[in-house]
Order: sequence, then C-alpha cells, then structure tokens
Amino acid sequence: MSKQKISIKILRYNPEKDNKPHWSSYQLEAEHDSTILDILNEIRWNIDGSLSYRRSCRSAICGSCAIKVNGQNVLACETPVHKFKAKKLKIEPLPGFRIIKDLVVDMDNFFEKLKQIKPFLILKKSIPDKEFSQSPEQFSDISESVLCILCGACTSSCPSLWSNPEYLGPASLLKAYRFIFDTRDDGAIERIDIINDKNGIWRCHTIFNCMEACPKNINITEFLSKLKVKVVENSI
Amino acid sequence: MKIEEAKHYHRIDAVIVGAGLAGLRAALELAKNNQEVGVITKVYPTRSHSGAAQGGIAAALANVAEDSPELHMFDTIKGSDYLGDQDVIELFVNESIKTVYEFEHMGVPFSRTGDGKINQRPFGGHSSPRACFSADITGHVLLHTLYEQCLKYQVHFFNEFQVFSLLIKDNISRGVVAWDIRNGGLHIFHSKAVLLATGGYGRAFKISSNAFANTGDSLGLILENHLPLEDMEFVQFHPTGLYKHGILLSEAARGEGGYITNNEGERFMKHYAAEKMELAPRDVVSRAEQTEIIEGRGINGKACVHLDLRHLGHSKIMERLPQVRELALNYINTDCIKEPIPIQPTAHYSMGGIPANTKTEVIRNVNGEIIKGLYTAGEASCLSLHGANRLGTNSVQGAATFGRIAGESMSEFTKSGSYESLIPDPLDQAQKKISQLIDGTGKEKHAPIREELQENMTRYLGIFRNEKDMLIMKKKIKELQEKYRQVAIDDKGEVFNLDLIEAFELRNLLDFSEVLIEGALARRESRGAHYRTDFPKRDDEHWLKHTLSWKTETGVKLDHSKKVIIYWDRFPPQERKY
Amino acid sequence: MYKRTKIYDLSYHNFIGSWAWILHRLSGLALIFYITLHIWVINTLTQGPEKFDTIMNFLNSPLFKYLEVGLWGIILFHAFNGVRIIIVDFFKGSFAQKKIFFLLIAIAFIMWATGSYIIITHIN
Amino acid sequence: MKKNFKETSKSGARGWLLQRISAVTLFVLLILHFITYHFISMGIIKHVDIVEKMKSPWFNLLQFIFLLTAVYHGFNGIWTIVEDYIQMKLIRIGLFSTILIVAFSLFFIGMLTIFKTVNL
Ligand SMILES: Cc1cc2nc3c(=O)[nH]c(=O)nc-3n(C[C@H](O)[C@H](O)[C@H](O)COP(=O)(O)OP(=O)(O)OC[C@H]3O[C@@H](n4cnc5c(N)ncnc54)[C@H](O)[C@@H]3O)c2cc1C
Ligand code: HEM
Ligand code: SF4
Ligand code: F3S
Ligand code: FES
Repeated sequence: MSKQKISIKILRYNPEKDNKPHWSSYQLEAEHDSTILDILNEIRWNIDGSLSYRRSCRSAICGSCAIKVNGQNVLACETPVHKFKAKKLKIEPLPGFRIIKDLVVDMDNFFEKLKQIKPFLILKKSIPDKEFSQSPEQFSDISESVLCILCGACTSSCPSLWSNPEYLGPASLLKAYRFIFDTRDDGAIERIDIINDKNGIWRCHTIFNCMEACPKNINITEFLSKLKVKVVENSI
Repeated sequence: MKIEEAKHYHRIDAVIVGAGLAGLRAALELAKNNQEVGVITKVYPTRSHSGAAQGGIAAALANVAEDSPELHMFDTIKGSDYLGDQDVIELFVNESIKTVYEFEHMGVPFSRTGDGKINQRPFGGHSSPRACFSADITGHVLLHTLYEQCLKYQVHFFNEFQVFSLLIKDNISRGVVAWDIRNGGLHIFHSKAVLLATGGYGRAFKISSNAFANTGDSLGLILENHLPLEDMEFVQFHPTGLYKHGILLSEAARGEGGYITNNEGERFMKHYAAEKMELAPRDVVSRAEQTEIIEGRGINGKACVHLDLRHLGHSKIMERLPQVRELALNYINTDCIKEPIPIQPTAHYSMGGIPANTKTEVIRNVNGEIIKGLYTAGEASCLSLHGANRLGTNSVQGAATFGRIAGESMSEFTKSGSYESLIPDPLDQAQKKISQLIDGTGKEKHAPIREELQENMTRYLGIFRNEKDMLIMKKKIKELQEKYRQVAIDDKGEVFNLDLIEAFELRNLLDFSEVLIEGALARRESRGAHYRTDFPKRDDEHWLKHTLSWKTETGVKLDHSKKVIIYWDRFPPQERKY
Repeated sequence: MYKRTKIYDLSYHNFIGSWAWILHRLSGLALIFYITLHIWVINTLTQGPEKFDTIMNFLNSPLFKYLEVGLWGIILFHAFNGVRIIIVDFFKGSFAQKKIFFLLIAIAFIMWATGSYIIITHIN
Repeated sequence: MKKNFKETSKSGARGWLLQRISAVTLFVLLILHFITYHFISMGIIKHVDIVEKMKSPWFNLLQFIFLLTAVYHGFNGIWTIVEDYIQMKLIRIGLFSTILIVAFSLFFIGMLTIFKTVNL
C-alpha cells in the first residue's frame, strides 16, 4: 500500500529535565494502515529513543496503550492512521491523570479506586462441590461489562473526573456493576454503600464521553444508570 | 555494589516474578496460606499476556458431552507428539478440574449451558468438547478475576518493576534484583523462595502473536547463571495470524467452518489433510500454508493466504466471531463478511523453557537436582507438559494449575525454610548491564538488531528448518551478539526509560535464541512443532528425549540424556495422525 | 510527576453527550437567574395594582419580548434535554441517546419557533 | 499510598431522585405556565386577573407546587455543580449555606406573594 507523509505533534515531558510538558514535532512516512502504535514505535526506534509510552499486547486486549489522539482517547495499538482524516496527528497522554513521562501517566489512583469497590465475589452462601448454577440469561447481564480491559480511556475522558480527580470514575463503577449484578454475589449492600457517595456514582451526569472513548464499545452509561436505580432502591 | 547502594532492600518470604495466570495463581495460594508474598511484574498485572487467550481453558468436566481425565491425558500426550512427560500430564489432567471449579467460585464469568453449568466447546486436538470458555475472552476474565482475588488477599504488588538479575549462589536462590521502571533505581528482593513465571518467548520472531513484553527475560537470566533450558527448539506456529501483524485470529474461525484458500481460490488443505481439512492440528495447517506460500501460491505473490469466512454469512459471523471481524476491520480494514482475510502463520507458543519437576522446583541437570528455593511455572517453564506441541486451551490451564501447585510447594518451603545470606555485591550483575547501555559509547542501536534477529529467526528457524539455514542463523546470531556489545541508548534518564528496558530485553532475546538454534540444529528429526525438511520423520529410537542446553564461555552445551517419562503400558508412542 | 488540573479540557473532542451536558448546565444556571428575578418581580403583586401593572407594561417592551424569545429557547432546551436524561436513566435511553437527543431537540425547536412567532408578531 | 476515596456516608441518592421527580413536575407546569401567561394572554397580564385566579384554591395549590419544585430543583442543581467543582471543605460549607439561605428566602418571598395575593 502506498505510503503517505504525516506530521505528528507529541506532548513530551521529562520530569528530570522539564518544568512542564511541551510539544515536539515529527515528520514521517507511514503506510495507510499503520496504527498509532506503529508510528510511536517508528519514532522511538529510528528518530528519538527517549520517547516513552506503554504498550504490550498490540492487539487491543491488555489495555496498556490508551492515549489521546486528536482530542479523543483511543488505544494506540488498534487505531489506524486513516481513522483521522487530517494528515496531522496530535498525540497526548490521557487527560485527567498525572504525567510520569511523555505519554505515560500515573495509573495508581485508577487501580486504587478499582480496589475500593471490592472487586471480588463476596460469598455468604455455602460453596457447592461443582459450579454455582447460573443461567445463560443471568450470564448475559454481566457479559458485556466483563469485556473491560481497564485501559482507563473512559475514566480519563469524563469531565467529572477532570474537575474532581477523586471521582471513582466509570471504570470502577462498571466493575461495581459487574459484581452487584452477578447472581453469585452476596455483597451488593456493601458495595452500594461505597458507591453511594459524593465521589461515587453521583458524580456521573450521563455525559457519555466514557462510552464514546471505550475501545470495547461497552455501553457504560447504561450500566451506570442501572446502578443508580439500584442504589436508589436500596437506600431510600 | 553493596546492598546499601540499592534504592531499596526488601525482605519478603516469597517473590513471584510475573503476574500472568501462573504468577498470580501462585501468589494467591501463598497469600491464602498466610505467607508474605510480593509480585514483581514489568507491566500492570492485568496487562499480562495471559489476557490475550481467547479460546478457553481445558478441563474434563463433561458438562456437554462424555469426557474423562483419562481421555484428556491421552489427547495431551498424543498432541505432544509423545515428548510430554506423562507423570506431569497425569497430575495436570486430574488437577485441572479442581482449578476450573475454583475459578468459578472466585467469580470467573463463564459462558453457561442451558441448565446453568459451565459451557464447553470443542478445540483442535481434543477429542471431546473440553474448553470451558467465556465468549472469546477466556484468558482475559481469568486474569482479571485472579488479579482481583489477589487484591482481596492483600498480595503486595511491585508493578512496573523489571527483574534484571537473579541472586543464585551455590545452587541456592536468595532473591532477585529488579529495576524500578517508574522511578529508576535497583531494588534488592531478598527472599526464601522465588517463582519465575515470566511467560513466553515468541518475541524472538518477526511474525508473532505475542505481546511486546514476551521477551523471555527469565530465560536469559537462567542462562546467565549457568543453568540449563529445556526443549527450546519447540515453538508453535499458529496458522491464522493476521498478515504482516501476526495478531491472532482465534482458532474458532476455523472451528466455525472458515475456509483457507490460496491465490487460485483453492481450499488447498485437501492436498495436506484430506479428512480434517482446515481443522487439522495447528502445525499441519501452518506447514501447509507455508508450503503454498513458498511454492508461489500466496495471494498476489505475497507471504499470505486467505481465510475466507464469507460463506458463513453475516449473522453467524456477528454472533460467533465478533472479535475476529473487529480485529480484521481495525487492523487491515477488511470486513470478513465481504472479503477474505489475508493470513499467515505466526509464532504463538513456546513449549520450551526453564526445566522443573512436578513440584515446579527448577532443576539444574538431567538427574533432576534442584536449585533450592527457585520455582517456575507457566509458559516460561518446561515441565514438560506440552512436549513437542501443545494443544489449544491446555496452556492457560497449565499456567493456572501449576501456578497453584507452585504456590503450594513454595508455602511449604517458606514455612520451614529460612533466609539464606545474600551474595556479596548483589547489585553488580544488574548494574553492569545498565551501565553498559547507559554509559556505552558504541554506535549501535538496539532496534535494528532486534529487527534483524526477528526477521532472520522467522526466516531460518520458522516452520520449516534445515541444517543449512540454521547454520546461517548460528553465524548471524554471533554477529548480532557482537553488535549488541556496541549498543548505546538515547535515553539516559531514570524515569520510565523504555529505551533501557527494550535494550535489556534484547539481550535476553539474543541469549535464548542462541540456545534455541543449537537445540534445533542438534535435533535431527521432525517432531511436533519442530519440522526439518532434511529429517522429515519422527525418530523415536534416537530422539524420545529432552534437550537441556547451557550457555558457556565456549558456546552452547547440550545434553540429551534426559529421558521422557512414558507409561509404556498405558500410553506407548504411536504415530500421530488426525 | 506533572499534575494537570483543569475544570474542563477544552481540547477534548466534544461529542453530542458532552455538548448536551454543558448546555444543560448553562441553561440551568440561566434559569436560576431568571427564576430569581421572576419571583422577585411577581412579588410586586403584593404592592398593589398600579405598581404591578406598570412593571408588566415595562416588561412588554420589544426588548423584553426578544429576551423572552431567548428564555423560551433556554427553557425548551433544558426541559427536553432533561427529559432525555430521564429516558437514559430509567428507560434504556443510552442505546439511542443521540437519536433521542435529535428527536427531542427537533420537537423543542418546533415549539420554540411557534412560540417565538406568536411573541414577535404580538410586539406592539 | 493507601487512599480512601469515600467522602461521606451521606447519600446523594435522595437528591438525585428528587431532582428527577421535580423535573417531571416542572416539565408539565413550566410549559403550561409559559403557554398560559406568555402566549394566550400575550403578556398583557393585569393585577386584577391574577387576584381573580388566586381565589381558586386549586390554582393556589398549583402555584405552591410550582414554586416549591422550581426552587428545589434549581438550587439542588446548583448544589450538584458546587459538589462537582469545589473540593475544599470550607468553601463548600460556605457555598452550601449561601445556597440554602438564598433558596429559603426565595421560597419565602414566593409564599408571601401567594398569601398576600390570596388575602387581597
Ligand atoms: C494471542 C494468544 C492467544 C492464546 N490463546 C490461548 C487459549 O485460548 N488457550 C490457552 O490455553 N492458551 C492460549 N494462549 C497461551 C497462553 O495464553 C499462555 O501460554 C499463558 O497465558 C501464559 O501465562 P503465564 O502466566 O506463563 O505468562 P504471561 O501471562 O505472559 O505473564 C508474564 C508475566 O511476566 C512478567 N514479566 C516478564 N518478564 C519480567 C521481568 N523481567 N520482570 C518482571 N516481570 C516480568 C510480565 O509482566 C507478565 O506479568 C494464547 C497465547 C496467545 C499469545
Ligand atoms: C422544564 C422542566 C425541567 C426539566 C425537565 C429539568 C430537568 C432537569 C434534570 C433531569 C436535571 C438533572 C441533570 C443531571 O442530574 O445531570 C436538571 C438539572 C438542573 N436543572 Fe432542571 N429541569 C427543568 C427546569 C429547570 C428550572 C426551571 C431550573 C431553574 C430554576 C432548572 C435548573 C437546573 C439546574 C441548575 C440543574 C443542574 C445542572 C447540572 O447538574 O448540570 N431546571 N434539570
Ligand atoms: S470501560 Fe472501556 S474505556 Fe473504560 S477502562 Fe474498561 S475498556 Fe477501557
Ligand atoms: S463520561 Fe462521565 S459523567 Fe458518566 S456517563 Fe460517562 S461517567
Ligand atoms: S497494546 Fe495492549 S491494548 Fe494496546
């Protein structure tokens, strides 16, 4: 396939040298179907080895490589250049998180918030010898929510998080949904108590940025709405 | 360098290197046994490559059809082309049922049968539907559930720490030294027991389904400590890798009835496996594809053939193979409902690795003598469960089951064992590697070396091997290692220095590739994934044995006296036909 | 580590959902402003007919009529987007939130045009 | 590094639900209100007309509900916005008090209007 010239601006930040982030420009030839990750690799391997970013699986399943390209959160590894009509790319780290270096952001809070909602089955019933019984319909209640790869694209795109970094965020709330609506779980009350909070579910104003950003096309907003109703039912 | 010069000194009963299924399962077991455990991983645990497993996890639950552990055992042995150790396989098939039920109780969302049981699907090489699955994201849900359980049991994580050296002396493991990727600096982890669970080594090849992180780090470190690796020559190639990217399209695409065609639109598998056609085992299909490509029947003369799903129709594709469609759409802008997908064989799974016994203790010679306090599990290990060729869905099961077994043996050990003294100057080995790269004044860059390695490994040690090619590669690798000594990196900083990490990983790639090549050269037969055009037959008389390989000052040392454990009365070797 | 704090990341690509939210918020605030004035003005009812009727006459001037057109628009946007939010919250509206948005806004627009026509044609 | 993101044990559930209930009420009342006062009467509203209408207790009840829901909805909305943007405890408390005072004053003035007009 034919190559094309593209110009790229990357927000660079090296804590050992810079006071604040700055833009650097690069020009290169890329194939039509190169992904953003291919381009970052190309830059780092052949132009500037000091560029840092996260990546691992490069098949959209590990969730390492979420970044902001032309104003929108995407997975670098699954987003081809041709998705952006302009031949100009503006690449930044995820908004709303602190920058460690270049495109690498601090995900500790993100994972800490996940931990907060007790992301594991809480069992009060006795455990059977074989599996717990669960019907295909009951499974399908949670099958979409378990697609989440914890990439952080959603949480980072949410305007509620930008103004309040303490907001639990869509990813951990989705995880709460996944357990509260799992028929095997007995911990709904505990979890509802955690998310029914100023920094919890009530910071969601159905803005839908999360859903637009989610690389797995999870209808996050729907699950958060279901959660809200559930919380209301349980606390009033 | 002295201990005091380390950024941090940690003293932890058990240290787990790697947070894939194997590492996490072991950590969980230790934590449940109230042992102090720290998990060191170079990527966040949920980013481990175990999450990429799609198809399922094997266990003879017999939920949808007749099945038994005995049958599972037979399939695995036959799949391994009789190189699998049968005592290991027996333990594996029996324990795997427990492993799956445990997973279910932890909350893994398995797909269900109509009567509420875990659903199972058929998989290549298994004679009964045995793969428990969750849609096409089985590995992903297993990995996430395990991580969440570890959070529950307060396992301590050292995320984005990369192990740079092992502290082994007098055949006793005393801990590891790891580089803090985020902040820089070396940390000493002084421990009673260490588990190496760093996953596969598919990144040595250009076309690979493996993650960037699958660089076989611990294999490099094992070699560096004058310890052996086992059966490194066996690398599985998967027939349906996305052309040029190598990204895996699930085997389900063929299971659901997909065709594989050449440039004439012919279903060429009829010339290679007339009965099973596209559903023949992976090694057979991969070889067929490669033959077509070599003989000029690739699509438009390129190194690919077609995976044609069009006849399945819109609704079946959307319902059963959404991920396959999405991957092809995203990566090569091809809609499999309307067009065939270009595919090529891709390096997928590494059967070889760090040799260990059934208690997952690392062994150091053919007599099975162990390194005290050192354990291994998962794809990094070679127990040898998969022999010369592993069956689909057996590897996540292997990682999980032997992860648990590792956790059990380790906690037994840490409960009674005590801390051995550290070696003097524990940081030296790691520091030397770093200084060489950061202070180096050489002119070489690591990226071109890696590219050359991968390209040539795919070319000369790919699906078809022969002496001439491998000798070329043997020479090549020496050159590359020479070049590596001249590598200097651009990034001299401490914080998230990806340049340093990749350069370090390249060192491991080069080291284990060298023993891989020697192992493949020496094995003058074709067995499982190792196919030699100059020795196309399996040779049980001479080669029913494992390869142990060491890297020494003078080159690679091989030892073939490790016998395969076979229950001759129950599962004697027979021809592998499908 | 570099901390970026922003009330709103203006460089983020805005989708229907976020525009709707921003406008909903702004219209809500505008309505508060209006309702405060309104309650205060209506309070002149208690101060006898003369005062009230003079104010009412004053508010009947063309300037206020045009403002009223704007107010009607703000109310309609807020009200119909509010309905959209409620549909999302309780009636699975998230699956078609954009369609619902455009549909409701179309209705609101028709109502706005009709109302504005009446108001403007009655300016004396 | 352990962090607790939980802020209060107080729920936001009631406010959320009431915001929606008041919204539905308002939707009906506000549009009716606009149509009657701004279109049908075309802004030519006379003191006497209103005093006349205010004689009906049903009309008064509607006015009361309108006032209550509008003030509640509006100021609950503002409180949400404050919660979104203001994290400093003290400023929050200050703003919350202000909102309460303004809301109650408005409600009081509105009630006064209704009562006095009824008694005219
Ligand atoms: C695309 C794909 C699909 C697959 N599908 C299936 C399937 O359907 N069924 C099946 O049974 N198998 C499948 N497999 C194989 C299976 O997924 C793997 O064999 C298995 O998951 C390996 O698990 P692991 O725990 O050994 O390693 P990984 O999951 O690879 O974990 C390795 C861990 O080690 C860490 N690590 C590595 N080096 C270092 C270091 N130097 N310092 C610190 N940490 C380090 C990494 O951070 C990571 O956490 C598939 C493989 C691939 C590539
Ligand atoms: C006409 C009927 C109305 C409807 C259907 C309506 C609907 C809504 C809804 C559903 C919300 C909640 C939004 C959220 O939680 O994200 C809301 C918020 C709000 N409303 Fe209304 N509303 C109406 C009238 C009013 C009026 C008259 C006012 C002014 C007094 C007002 C002021 C506000 C404010 C300030 C907010 C908060 C905005 C925010 O949180 O973003 N609304 N409205
Ligand atoms: S919900 Fe979607 S966007 Fe959010 S973390 Fe999960 S996969 Fe990423
Ligand atoms: S963007 Fe934020 S406000 Fe809610 S719907 Fe998504 S979490
Ligand atoms: S690299 Fe794994 S999701 Fe992109």
